[in-house]
Amino acid sequence: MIPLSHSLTIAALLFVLGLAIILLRRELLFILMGLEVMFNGVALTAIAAGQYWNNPDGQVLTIFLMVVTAAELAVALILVWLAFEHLKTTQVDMLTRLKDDTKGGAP
Amino acid sequence: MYEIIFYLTSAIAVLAASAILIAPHPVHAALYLVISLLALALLFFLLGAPLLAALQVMIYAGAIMVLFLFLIMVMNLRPGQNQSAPLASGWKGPAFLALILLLELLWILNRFQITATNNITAIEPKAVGLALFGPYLLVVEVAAVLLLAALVAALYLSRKERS
Amino acid sequence: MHSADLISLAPFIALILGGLTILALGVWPKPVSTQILTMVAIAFLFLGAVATLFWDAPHEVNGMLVTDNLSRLFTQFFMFGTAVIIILSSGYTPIKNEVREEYLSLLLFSTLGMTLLIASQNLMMAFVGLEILTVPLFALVAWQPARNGAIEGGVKYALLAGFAAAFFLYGTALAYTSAGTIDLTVLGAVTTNAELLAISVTLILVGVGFKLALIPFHMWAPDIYQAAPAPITALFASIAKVAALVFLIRLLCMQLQHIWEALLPLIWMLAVASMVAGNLLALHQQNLKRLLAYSSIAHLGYIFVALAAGNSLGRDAAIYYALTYALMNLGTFAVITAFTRHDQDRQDLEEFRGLGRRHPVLGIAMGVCLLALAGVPPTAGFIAKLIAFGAAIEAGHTILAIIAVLNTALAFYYYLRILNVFYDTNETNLGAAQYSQGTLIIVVTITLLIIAFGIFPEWVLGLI
Amino acid sequence: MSQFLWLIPGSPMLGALIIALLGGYLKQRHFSILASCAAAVAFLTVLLAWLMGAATSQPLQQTLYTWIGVGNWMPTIGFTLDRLALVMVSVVSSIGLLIHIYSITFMAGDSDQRRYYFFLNLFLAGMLLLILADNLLLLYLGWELVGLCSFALIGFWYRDPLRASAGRKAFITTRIGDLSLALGIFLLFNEFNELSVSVLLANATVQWETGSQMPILAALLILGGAIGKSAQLPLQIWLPDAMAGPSPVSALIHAATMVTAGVYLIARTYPLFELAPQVQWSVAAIGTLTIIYGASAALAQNDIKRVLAYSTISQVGYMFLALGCGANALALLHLTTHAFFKALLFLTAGTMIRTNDNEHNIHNLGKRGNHSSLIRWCFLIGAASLAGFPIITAGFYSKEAILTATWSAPTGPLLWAFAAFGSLLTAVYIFRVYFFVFQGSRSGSPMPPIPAPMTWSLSILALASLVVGFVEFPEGWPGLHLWSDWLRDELGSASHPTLATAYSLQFIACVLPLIGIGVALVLVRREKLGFELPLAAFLRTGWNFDALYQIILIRPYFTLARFFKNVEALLIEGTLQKMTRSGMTVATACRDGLEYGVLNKSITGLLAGLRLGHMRLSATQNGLLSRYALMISAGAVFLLGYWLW
Repeated sequence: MIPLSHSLTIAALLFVLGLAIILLRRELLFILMGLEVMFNGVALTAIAAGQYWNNPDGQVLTIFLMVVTAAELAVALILVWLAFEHLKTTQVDMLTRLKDDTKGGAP
Repeated sequence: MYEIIFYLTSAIAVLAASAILIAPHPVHAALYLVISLLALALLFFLLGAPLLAALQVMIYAGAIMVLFLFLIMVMNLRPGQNQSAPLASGWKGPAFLALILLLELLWILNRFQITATNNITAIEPKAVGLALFGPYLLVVEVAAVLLLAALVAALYLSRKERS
Repeated sequence: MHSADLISLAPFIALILGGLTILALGVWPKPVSTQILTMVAIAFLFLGAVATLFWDAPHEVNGMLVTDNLSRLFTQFFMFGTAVIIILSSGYTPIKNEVREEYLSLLLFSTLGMTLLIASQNLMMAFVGLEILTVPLFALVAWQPARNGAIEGGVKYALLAGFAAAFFLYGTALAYTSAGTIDLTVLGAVTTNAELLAISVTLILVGVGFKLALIPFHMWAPDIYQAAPAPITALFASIAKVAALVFLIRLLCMQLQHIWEALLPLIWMLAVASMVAGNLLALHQQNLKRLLAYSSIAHLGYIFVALAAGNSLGRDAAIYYALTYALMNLGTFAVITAFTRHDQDRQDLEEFRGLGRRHPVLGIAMGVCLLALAGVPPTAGFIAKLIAFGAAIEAGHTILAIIAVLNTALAFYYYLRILNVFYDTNETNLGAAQYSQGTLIIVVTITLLIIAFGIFPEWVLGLI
Repeated sequence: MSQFLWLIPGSPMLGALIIALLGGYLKQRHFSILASCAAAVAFLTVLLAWLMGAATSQPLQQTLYTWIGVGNWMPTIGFTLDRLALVMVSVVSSIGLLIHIYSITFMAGDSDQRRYYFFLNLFLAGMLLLILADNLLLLYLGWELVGLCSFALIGFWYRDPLRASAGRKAFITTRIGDLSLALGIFLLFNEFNELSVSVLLANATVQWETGSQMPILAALLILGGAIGKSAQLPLQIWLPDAMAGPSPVSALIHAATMVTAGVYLIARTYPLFELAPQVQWSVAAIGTLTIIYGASAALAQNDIKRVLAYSTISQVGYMFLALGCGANALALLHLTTHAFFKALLFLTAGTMIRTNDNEHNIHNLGKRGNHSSLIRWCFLIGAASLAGFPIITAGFYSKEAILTATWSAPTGPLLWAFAAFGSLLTAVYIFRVYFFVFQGSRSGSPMPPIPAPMTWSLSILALASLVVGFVEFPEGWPGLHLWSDWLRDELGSASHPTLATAYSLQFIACVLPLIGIGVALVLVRREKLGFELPLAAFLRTGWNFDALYQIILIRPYFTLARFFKNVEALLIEGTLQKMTRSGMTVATACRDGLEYGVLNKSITGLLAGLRLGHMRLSATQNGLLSRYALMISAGAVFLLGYWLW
């Protein structure tokens, strides 16, 4: 049988992989995919724990996770598309209009 | 046999996810993501969550991936605008940070006496349904509002400028 | 479902019904005027606030939501805050024509998210509440996408909020792993695997810390403050943040007290980092909206000073500070909303030069709000800081209190800098303010409330 | 009833607020009526409390509002009306009302009545607040309000620099006491985490041992506050000068009410003093010394108001003596009778001064000899009561009781001897004034009629000065013994000497005033012939206390200041003389080095450091989404790292 810690380790791997995708890839679509991978890591944690405790709460948690992800992703994707439409880019590097003016003003 | 399938599937899920990290083209990345998600669905099934396995296939691999692909398609209609960047130049720092996080998590997860195993018993869809519409009824209702809100937001953002 | 449950749920139902009604009116065959939509929205908010008055003894609905004094106080306050945001928006020229059914219903849904979040007894409910609060904001930040920076702000916020939500959820899943439940009352009683629970709460703290814009989860804040339309910035800076904060207070100070004690050193560090870095970042900032974002970060640091005390005094202080903080920011952003030009917010401090002289009421209101932010008596900001730092001293965190006081002194510099610009004799040539009567009434009301709460702090403290 | 308690301090407060805020819409003469109405409401509420049986019931309580309720810090705005407070509010509100009414005509010609009535009402509110407060914070608020109003009213005619400086003197001197009281309150709060007076005292009696250090310190600090406000030795110097204010103010604040605040404070916290017997004894000692001091100083005064001022100091000394002997109820009785007869004396004096072109000197007042019989009789009643004329006056009953109670206190006979001597002196100095002013006076020119409000207030006060004492007949006499029994539960009771001793003491107390009147007659005759009292100059200046303070405090202070100034001048001049051009350059260089090198550098360095910090941090804010996510992850790594560490 599978020890819980093994499932959790795989889940943690997925979570960190998703995080790495977000940190390393500079394109919005990749970042969204990274988010999905992170969420899947969480889902695996919840389901493995649900099996361990033998109650359905873990699965319920995962279902809500899917719902929330879907809702969030829908809006986020549209925003990405809007960025593409209006700003003609999906590169993170190009989305840096909002930032501190480091020239520094009068003291 | 069970263990072999489990670890093999896990390996596929993780490898597919790592492939996203270095995939040059969004379409490839999306396909890797599908593989990872499907592998995960199998893991869910193996961990005794048949309902979730089915939902994973339907919602993630089905609906969400279609959204991704659709968007990629829309964007690819305009050539020249959408070269995907290779790994960003300063990748070592973030990668190192992610590695530390991973180590921390692994350390934490293996520090606790929760390694005991029971036999895998499937938690039937019925039990999940009863929980969903019993104690979690309010959350279900509220989640509906969330979907509505997302719908309204998406509708507003996606329409042409009001004249 | 019992009638008591229905009474408890009434304010939430009012918000949902309000959102639905507005959506229905929006697609009505005959066009409904914007004014009527606004009035309907405010009416439902009022209904919801009135409905909270029927809550008596603390009541738990289905193990998911608890309606007690804290929920009541902040539910009412969120209703008030949202009404303020709606009134500000309807007098705000840059998006005036865009304040229609989508905008209003999204605001109401977002408010629903806040009320659910602070009343939640279950981590799942809290998470869904948090998301209902957040998802409408993605769209509200990017309202009228053609505006400068709107889309960029929206994208940044959506992606980072998702990122933070992943941490929150991972924490939830680990909490579930530790005890097999995510019901907070049960979790509070569980003692096995307490350290794993503490770690999972740490991850939740990352998720909530993002909402609170604590250092180092703060970097989105100035960009979003700058990108969003001023009334939405007001929402971000006040009630949205306070909702997350009150959830954290309920989680740590009421439900998982043993975890709170374990987390005190972390809270201590977050407090110091937020105060110092927030104030330093604000110090020479020229963009007023960004400056206020940094000052908010510092203020959250002060609130965490109170939380670092780890006693009931600290809890009360944090609650009082949260409310005061929201009021002060609502007031400040109401003034900024009033000073808008026809197409864009004024952003640079230079664009506000001398406006306090031309518009005495707005100028005085800005003065009161800024002095309250700086913590000058007799405003509520002073009492808030007094109790917060007092709590830290009582808990023996003298060094923390000293750091906090030094930071307050540092903060004086930039608040007075703003006031100085507002009352400069040279006036900007960028034209006068454009605001509605409603905005003016809001500004005056909030200013009076800030002073009243400073003189009669018990009005708030007695409600906790 | 208890829900109306707030009206007692509230209505004068409201009156003051209306006068201050809406005064612009009112005419001069309306202020007096408005203020009097406010005082009347307070008085009627007190009356109502009596009628509703507040005298026999449990203490009434009302909590209006909790100011900041966090943790143990629960400062409430709450009132308690127990018997002690009931007596005090009755005295204060009734005399306050009478003096408001008296002021209507007294101040009629003044052009600045708005300020006058504002402060008068505010004073009344502060005094009632101080009495009714159920916690020390509120008590202190009342205490300071009273002090502020006293300052403002002493210097009411502030264009006269002497009067203005009298106000300042009073303010500064009483501040010393206030500081001590504040320290006492801090100490008590620090020890018990509690502000409520009753709870605090209960805790103190349980937790503190009699005679241990803490209660002594606390009682001493409170005593300091009481001494300042009540003008006892050695902080008495402000009261004679306080007579610069209008006469009704002197009557209300500096005779009847405010100066008794110290007595009230000690009576209120007497369990603390019982825990510190040494301090309690020093209360008695201070009281005794002050009796002699005040009475002897009064003996030589020629200004009628100054006589009364020193008399007040001396009479409050009796109250302190009673407190020091544990006879709190008797102190309160004397407080009450004193309030009436002293107010009466001040008001008659004020009327005389008014009708005689601001003449204060008793010799000149006597020479003019132009006093209506009402004034004469009123002054006589007041004087008799003050002297303790046996049987018929209120002053006799209260003072006699104190004298008798003193006997059985520690070192009682000694204290008694001083107090009895003081009592003799009292009769002498007050009848000296009476004989000077009224003996041989005959109505020459027609008197200006005394207006009705003045007549009424004087008559009521005169009546009260006679009959109030009948509530407590001396020990062993037939008649009522209401007072001590009624207050015993709250204030405890003093031990009494045996009946035989008591009778002889009472006899002496009866005889002393009569002797005093006789001595006064002789004295006046001698003085009219030009024989000065021995030591008159010394006594007239109040034992030269002002000069003493001048020498031991003020002059050294100035000398020190001058010394430093000289040192500075010498040094600089000396250095200048000796300094050669090169030396000067060196010095300048050094100074520059210090000023610019250290101070300037450190300030600019700090600013630059802050600026650099700002720049560095600001540079991180580069708008790059990945960077933002990275920071969040770094935070998570850091927070998780804490758990592994």
